[in-house]
Amino acid sequence: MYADYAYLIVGLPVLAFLLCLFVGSRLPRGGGFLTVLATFAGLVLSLGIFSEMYPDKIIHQSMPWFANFNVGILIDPLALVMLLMVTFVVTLIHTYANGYMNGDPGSSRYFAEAALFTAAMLGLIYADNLLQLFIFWELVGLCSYLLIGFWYRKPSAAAAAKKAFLTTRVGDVLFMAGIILLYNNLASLNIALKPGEYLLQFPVIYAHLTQIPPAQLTLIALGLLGGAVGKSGQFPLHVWLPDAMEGPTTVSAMIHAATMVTAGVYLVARMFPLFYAAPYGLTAVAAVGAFTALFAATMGLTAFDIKRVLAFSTVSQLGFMMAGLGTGAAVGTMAVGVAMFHLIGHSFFKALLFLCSGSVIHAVNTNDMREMGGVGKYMKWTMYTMLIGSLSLAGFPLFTGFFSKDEIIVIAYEYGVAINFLPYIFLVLAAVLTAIYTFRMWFTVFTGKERSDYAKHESPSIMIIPLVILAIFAFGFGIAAQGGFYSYLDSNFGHYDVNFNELAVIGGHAAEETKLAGEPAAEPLASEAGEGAKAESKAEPAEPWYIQILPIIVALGGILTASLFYWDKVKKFDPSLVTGDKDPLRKLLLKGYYQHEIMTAWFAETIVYGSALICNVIDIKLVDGWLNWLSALVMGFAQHVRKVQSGVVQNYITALVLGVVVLVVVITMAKEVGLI
Amino acid sequence: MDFSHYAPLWGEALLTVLAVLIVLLGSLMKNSGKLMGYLSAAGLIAALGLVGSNLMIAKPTLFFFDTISVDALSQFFKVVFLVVSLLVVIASLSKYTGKGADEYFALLLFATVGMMVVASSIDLITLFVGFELASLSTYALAAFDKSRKNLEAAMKYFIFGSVSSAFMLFGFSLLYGMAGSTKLTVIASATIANFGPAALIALLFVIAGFAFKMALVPFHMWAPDTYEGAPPLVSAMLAAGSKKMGFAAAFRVLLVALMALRMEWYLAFAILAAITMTLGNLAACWQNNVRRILAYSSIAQAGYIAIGFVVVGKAYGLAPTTAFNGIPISPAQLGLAGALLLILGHALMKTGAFIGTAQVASMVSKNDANDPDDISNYAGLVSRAPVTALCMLIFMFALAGIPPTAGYFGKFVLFSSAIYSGLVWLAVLAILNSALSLVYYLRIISYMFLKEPAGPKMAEPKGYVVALVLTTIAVLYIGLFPQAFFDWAVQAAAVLLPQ
Amino acid sequence: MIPLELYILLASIMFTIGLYGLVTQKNGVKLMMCIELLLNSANINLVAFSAYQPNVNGQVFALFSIALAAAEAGVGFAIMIALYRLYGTIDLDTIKAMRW
Amino acid sequence: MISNAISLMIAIPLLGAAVSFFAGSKAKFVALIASLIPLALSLQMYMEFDKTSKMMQFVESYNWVPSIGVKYTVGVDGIGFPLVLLSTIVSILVIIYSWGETKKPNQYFALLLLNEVGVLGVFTSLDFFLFYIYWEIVLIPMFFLIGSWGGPRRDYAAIKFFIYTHVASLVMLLAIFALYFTYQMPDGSRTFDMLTLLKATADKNIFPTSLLNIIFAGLLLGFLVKMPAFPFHTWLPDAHVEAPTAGSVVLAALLLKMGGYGLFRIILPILPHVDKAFVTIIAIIAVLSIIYGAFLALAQKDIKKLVAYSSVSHMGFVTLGAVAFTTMSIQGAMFQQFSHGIITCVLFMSAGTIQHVVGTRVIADLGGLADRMPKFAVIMMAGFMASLGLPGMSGFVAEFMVLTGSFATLPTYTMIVVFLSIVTTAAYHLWAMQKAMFGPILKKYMNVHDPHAYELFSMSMIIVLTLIFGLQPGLITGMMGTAATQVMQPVMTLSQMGVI
Repeated sequence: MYADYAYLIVGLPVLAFLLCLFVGSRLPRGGGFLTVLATFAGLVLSLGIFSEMYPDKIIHQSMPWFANFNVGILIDPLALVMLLMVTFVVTLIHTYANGYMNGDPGSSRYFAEAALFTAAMLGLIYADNLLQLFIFWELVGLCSYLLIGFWYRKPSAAAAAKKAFLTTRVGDVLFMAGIILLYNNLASLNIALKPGEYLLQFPVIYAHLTQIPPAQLTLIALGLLGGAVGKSGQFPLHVWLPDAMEGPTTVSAMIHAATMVTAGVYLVARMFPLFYAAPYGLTAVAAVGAFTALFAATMGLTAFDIKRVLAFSTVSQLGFMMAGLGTGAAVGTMAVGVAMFHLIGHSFFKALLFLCSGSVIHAVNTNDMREMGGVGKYMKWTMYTMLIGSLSLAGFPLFTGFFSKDEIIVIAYEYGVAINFLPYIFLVLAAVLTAIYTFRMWFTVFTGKERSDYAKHESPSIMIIPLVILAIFAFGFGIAAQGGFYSYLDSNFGHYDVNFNELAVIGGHAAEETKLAGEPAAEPLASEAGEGAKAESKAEPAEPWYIQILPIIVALGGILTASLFYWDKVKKFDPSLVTGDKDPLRKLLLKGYYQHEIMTAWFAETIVYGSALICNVIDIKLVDGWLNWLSALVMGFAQHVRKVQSGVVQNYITALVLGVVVLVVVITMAKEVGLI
Repeated sequence: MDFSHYAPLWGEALLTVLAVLIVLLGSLMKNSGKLMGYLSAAGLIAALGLVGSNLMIAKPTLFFFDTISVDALSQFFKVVFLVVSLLVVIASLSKYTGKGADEYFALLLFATVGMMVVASSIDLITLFVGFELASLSTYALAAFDKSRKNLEAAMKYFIFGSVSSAFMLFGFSLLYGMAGSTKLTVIASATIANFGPAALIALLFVIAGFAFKMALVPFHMWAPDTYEGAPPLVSAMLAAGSKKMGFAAAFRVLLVALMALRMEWYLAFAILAAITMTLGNLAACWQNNVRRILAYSSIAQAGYIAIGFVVVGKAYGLAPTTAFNGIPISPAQLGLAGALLLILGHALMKTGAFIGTAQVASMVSKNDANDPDDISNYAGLVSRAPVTALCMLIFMFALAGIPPTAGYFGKFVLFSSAIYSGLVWLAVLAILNSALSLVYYLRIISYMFLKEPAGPKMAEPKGYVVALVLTTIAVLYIGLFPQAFFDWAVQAAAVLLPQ
Repeated sequence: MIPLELYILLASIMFTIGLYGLVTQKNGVKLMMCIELLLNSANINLVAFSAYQPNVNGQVFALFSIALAAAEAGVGFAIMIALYRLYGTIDLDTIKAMRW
Repeated sequence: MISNAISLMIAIPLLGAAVSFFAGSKAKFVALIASLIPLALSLQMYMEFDKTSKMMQFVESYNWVPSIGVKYTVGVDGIGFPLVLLSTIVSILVIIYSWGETKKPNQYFALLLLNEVGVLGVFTSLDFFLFYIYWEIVLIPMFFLIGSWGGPRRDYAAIKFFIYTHVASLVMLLAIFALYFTYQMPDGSRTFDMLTLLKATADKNIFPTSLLNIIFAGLLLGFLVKMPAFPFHTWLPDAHVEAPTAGSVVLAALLLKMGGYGLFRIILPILPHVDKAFVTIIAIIAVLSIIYGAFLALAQKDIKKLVAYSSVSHMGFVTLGAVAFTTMSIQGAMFQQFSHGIITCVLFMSAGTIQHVVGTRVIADLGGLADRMPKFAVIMMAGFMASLGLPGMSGFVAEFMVLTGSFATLPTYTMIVVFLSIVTTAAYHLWAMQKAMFGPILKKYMNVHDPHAYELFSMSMIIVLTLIFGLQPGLITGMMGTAATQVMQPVMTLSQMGVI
């Protein structure tokens, strides 16, 4: 019965949005509680639906929209785990925000936009067709734009908002191109659609992948990947994410860590069969992901703004997820489970970290870590919850991050065995750096002596409670959920008419065919629960022991290194050994590889705006110019013509006579040449 | 003795008698200007009634030893002339009231009679007499207010006019010499084409004579100066009336008597039309005197109308490929009909426009503007004299050929006939020209409506207003309900171009 | 009797002289005279032709045109006198206030 | 079922124009009523409109000038009716928006009504003669709106607008003549009946391709100039920059649509029978308009000029969709007409409001207005988002349909558009928003405030419309779809429809 109210999961936040927008300013705390309630209701509904559906049911409702498109709700395991995660995390963050945004004049606007965001995000998740997904995808982008620019009086905030919108827009263009391509390919198949079926619905897409020419599939896959890259801040479209930290910290936690940025990963997971079928589709995903993971991590090492550190780490972690999906080329659908697991886990501890940093910033009133330090003495709760988050992120054994991230490294190794070791190497290095920058941050903030005088008090409990809850999940989720999660996710594509063996052939995974053959994960209708688990257990022995323990070493080593640099108690080295702007390399890191200079200053402002100016000149001088030129010519000629009228009557007579003579001559000649 | 069979000509008779009467009365009773005005207005209305009573006359009826023919064509032109001079008279009621008004109205009536005679004469002698009657009276009218400008205008008009009528007469004499008769039909049947150069000379001399009245470049030189200098209402008469007389005569002589020389005058008019419309529009662009602008615009319009000759010359004898409402109409007929429609339309628009200028002049000259017709006096006219401004607006758009007006419909039919007979180049040229003409029409309009008023609100004299409103209504009516007029024009055309 | 060509020649010569005068002369009265030349050359034509024609239309036409020429002269001189009153001259090429 | 609904709808504003001209300061009430009735009529028509029939509906046909085969024939189908709806809606909103007009209000509102008459006439005429008359009449009110309520260079702009578009219409007229004199009814007579002539163009014996090409080019020019499409667009920015706000709104929202309407009603039925090179040419023109227009907008300093060029860019989608000639693309192009019609209103109204509240339109001089004009900021933001094609608003649906549909037949061009235009479009919108609205409020604007209620009202009304048609495009795409399929089949004459 919950399923019948699935639409409310989006409907209630929309309601909250409208209420906050129009009457919010008259409500206490800008009507924040409405947003919380709406989201919490969503959580309850999702749980109810989960209880109904688990283990092997899906919900699919659909109604026609316009032309040959529809709107619909599709809740399968993949969507459901996202729903649960988003509603849960966002509820907590909204609660936190009630404290954090308290007293801000625009708080009603904040909660309105936040509610709208929630609605859009949830709609994105359980859209049943690509167009609808795209629409919510864009709405999410809009909300991100609005919330980044929430403090619009700050020019930097306005600029960051614009940058975010435009950069993601670049990705969206590719996404849209992919959709157009996909639609036209499907349309050209003249599929006989059953009632209630529409071309862009995921089941329909899955079912007809085999009939689309592989080359087209690759193009489509690249298009969609482009969208994902833009939204999930993957290289080279990651530039907007660090700047996005201009928004309130809750926004960073909600949109730019836990939920929105994961939409890209979700999209790839959602379209996994397509990527799987497309030659080089998953390879591209793996490449982008692995590279971004390392690339972003290096930048995380040097940033001084605590939120930027977290932003870079988010980018890096999203890279992990992408890479995880990419390895699907080797391990089949199992990759989806692994990547999604890291996605969920990451959303817990990254949200936690952000909220903690927010709580710190709330007290210290600056983002700059160089002005913090020793905060731990005054903010115990914050310190320990953040410690849990950091350990989890660093992948400390038994913490969530350990299970999720390291599982990705493991399957990356399998990918290496099967295809190519580069992603594996990149990810391992990234993992080391992750541990380092995480604890660099933690030590710098909480240990040592105060480097500036700030309000020395703990944040209000309405902010602390969410931290604690999140901390629990950041620690326990891994242990609790791993096995069941994998099996549940593995069953996902079993609900649809999709044949991974054929897809593997199309996608050129024939090489791994032998390897995959034994894996139920790659078999059609691998729907029974536990199949995935079997796949797991089968996959495990594939790695030698050192691969198994390497992640642990990596995590511990990273933390140790960080402490040697930044923990005053055991300090051995001066941070300026690695940071600062003395030599090009360190400068390069500090400046984040000059990406801002290249993307904004050079490309946007010079190339694009310059060509616009050139167009303008052309338009004025040429396209419009010839008109003015012509009129000037005619008018000038007219000026001469009227001078013929001399005003002397004798001349008039002359003209008369000449007229007659000329006519006589002309006509006679015309007759001569036989013109008439 | 029974004159009843002269019934179709009572209109002319009435006006002649009335004119003489007015002169007599005028000499007897002093400052009876108003009375004269009303008398002549009444006379014109009556004449209009008489002419209208046998408008759709079936077959031509001939009078006076076959020198005068009353047929659809002649009636068409007579109606045009009568309407024009009626409007002028109405307008004049509020200008010519005092001493000398009797002469003014008498001359006006004589001119009208002259034109009517020309319209229906099918003999060179009567044609020449009518022509001169009209010319002489208008010479006098042009100088009527005896201001410096008047006299200069009259002088130029007179010299140029008499020279060109001399040309015409010489041409007539040659025609007579070649054909041995002055009857158009006889000349047509005579084989004058054999005389070669002489025939060509005769033709061009005749054309020169008519082209002077039609004001086709290069026989137009007098027109701008005269239209600018003469009393405004007289300019109206000249531009709208006597110009059309030129066309009436030209249609008769060329299409009946000189059809044998078709190719020659086809070429001649092709050249004249092209040059005329272009030069007229170009020269109008830079003028600051509104009446001069209108003068050049009416030269350009003459160029458009002359397309009618070209079409006829080109397409004469082509079988009709089109049945309009069941009646087959040949390209030539359509061209002539188009020319007639534009003549009708232009007569009205130009009368209106010149009456408008007359009114403005009369209003501003009270606060002695040095040149009452200068365009600066038209600034913000809409708030100074709303009715005048609105009517002028309609006339300007009509002259520019913006629908739904008489001007538009005339051009519509005429240009379409050009396409119909394959004269695409001419149609395109005409189209471009009417686009160019917008430059100065819009200039006047933007002065009247968009500029700040040049002075306080002004009282608008009754007579002018009545005339203007009547004209406006007519212009719009023809534009909105052209059906009857089209049929009428076609019937008139069929007189000269029977199937 | 005298051949027709000579009449036509005479007429043409008169006509040309008239035109020449019109184009070259300044004085209004002279211009009037030239116009008379033009008209009369035409009259000569008419009369001469009618002598060689069965009918007398030409002579009738000539009479009409003479009468009209007289009237024309009347109007013309009236204008000239008025001009002289206002301008103090009848050199027509000096009267060009209206042009362009 | 109202009889003669269309004639009534056209007659009432005409009457209203006459009345309000003499109504002095009361003119605005007259105008409101005189534009309310047509709106009511068109909504009534919407109710009665049969969205699935290929027939012309609400047809009225009377003899007018039988001698030359001119009839007074009006009627609407899926092509014309949405635009009729648009015209009535926009007209009344514009009148409400300019409620505070104090300079010669009687003329002002009379002209607005006259304009409504013109566009309604164009969208409903089914006789070339009638069509052309309305086509020309529309120029007049716009000329005066620009010329007497416009900015500093209004004379230049007004005259340029008038002559430029008039020349194009004259060329179109020549083409109409050619159609008229080439096709002959069975009884040997001629007709100006639009559908009959269009149907005849399919017959190679009557219209040899060589001739039809010329005719087609003439008609095409007439419409492309009106659209306006590159390279005939240069009259538009001048006209817009100088025009008063209401003038700009009407110009962009209604007058440009006449060009698009011409494409669907007249060009597309002929397109299959002319030289295939035309498809390429038009496609190139469309793509250039879209991209070039977007880049130009990016370069503008004046926010109104920016919006003007954005219209060029958006109307390019109409051309593209039309020439792509697939059901979906045509449907999308029609919807783009409608959607751009409403969206552009709010853009120009925003520009106008900024102009009269702040006193300048130069983007560089603005800043932080959101601080003082929160309501207005929200509306303007919504408008700009709609214009840059944000999903959930009508603009996106239209552009998505155009692009998806066009890809089937013109893949390369479509992809060029997708890659070059979308981001650029977003860029100039956001840039303008950011510079004008966000950032710290400038000292000199400390005392500006939200505009009058009536301005906000009409703007928010439009936003609501964009949302409605963005979330439920089916309201109107249905009839468009029918029309689109109809456009791709041979034309049906009225007699075949059995309506006369």
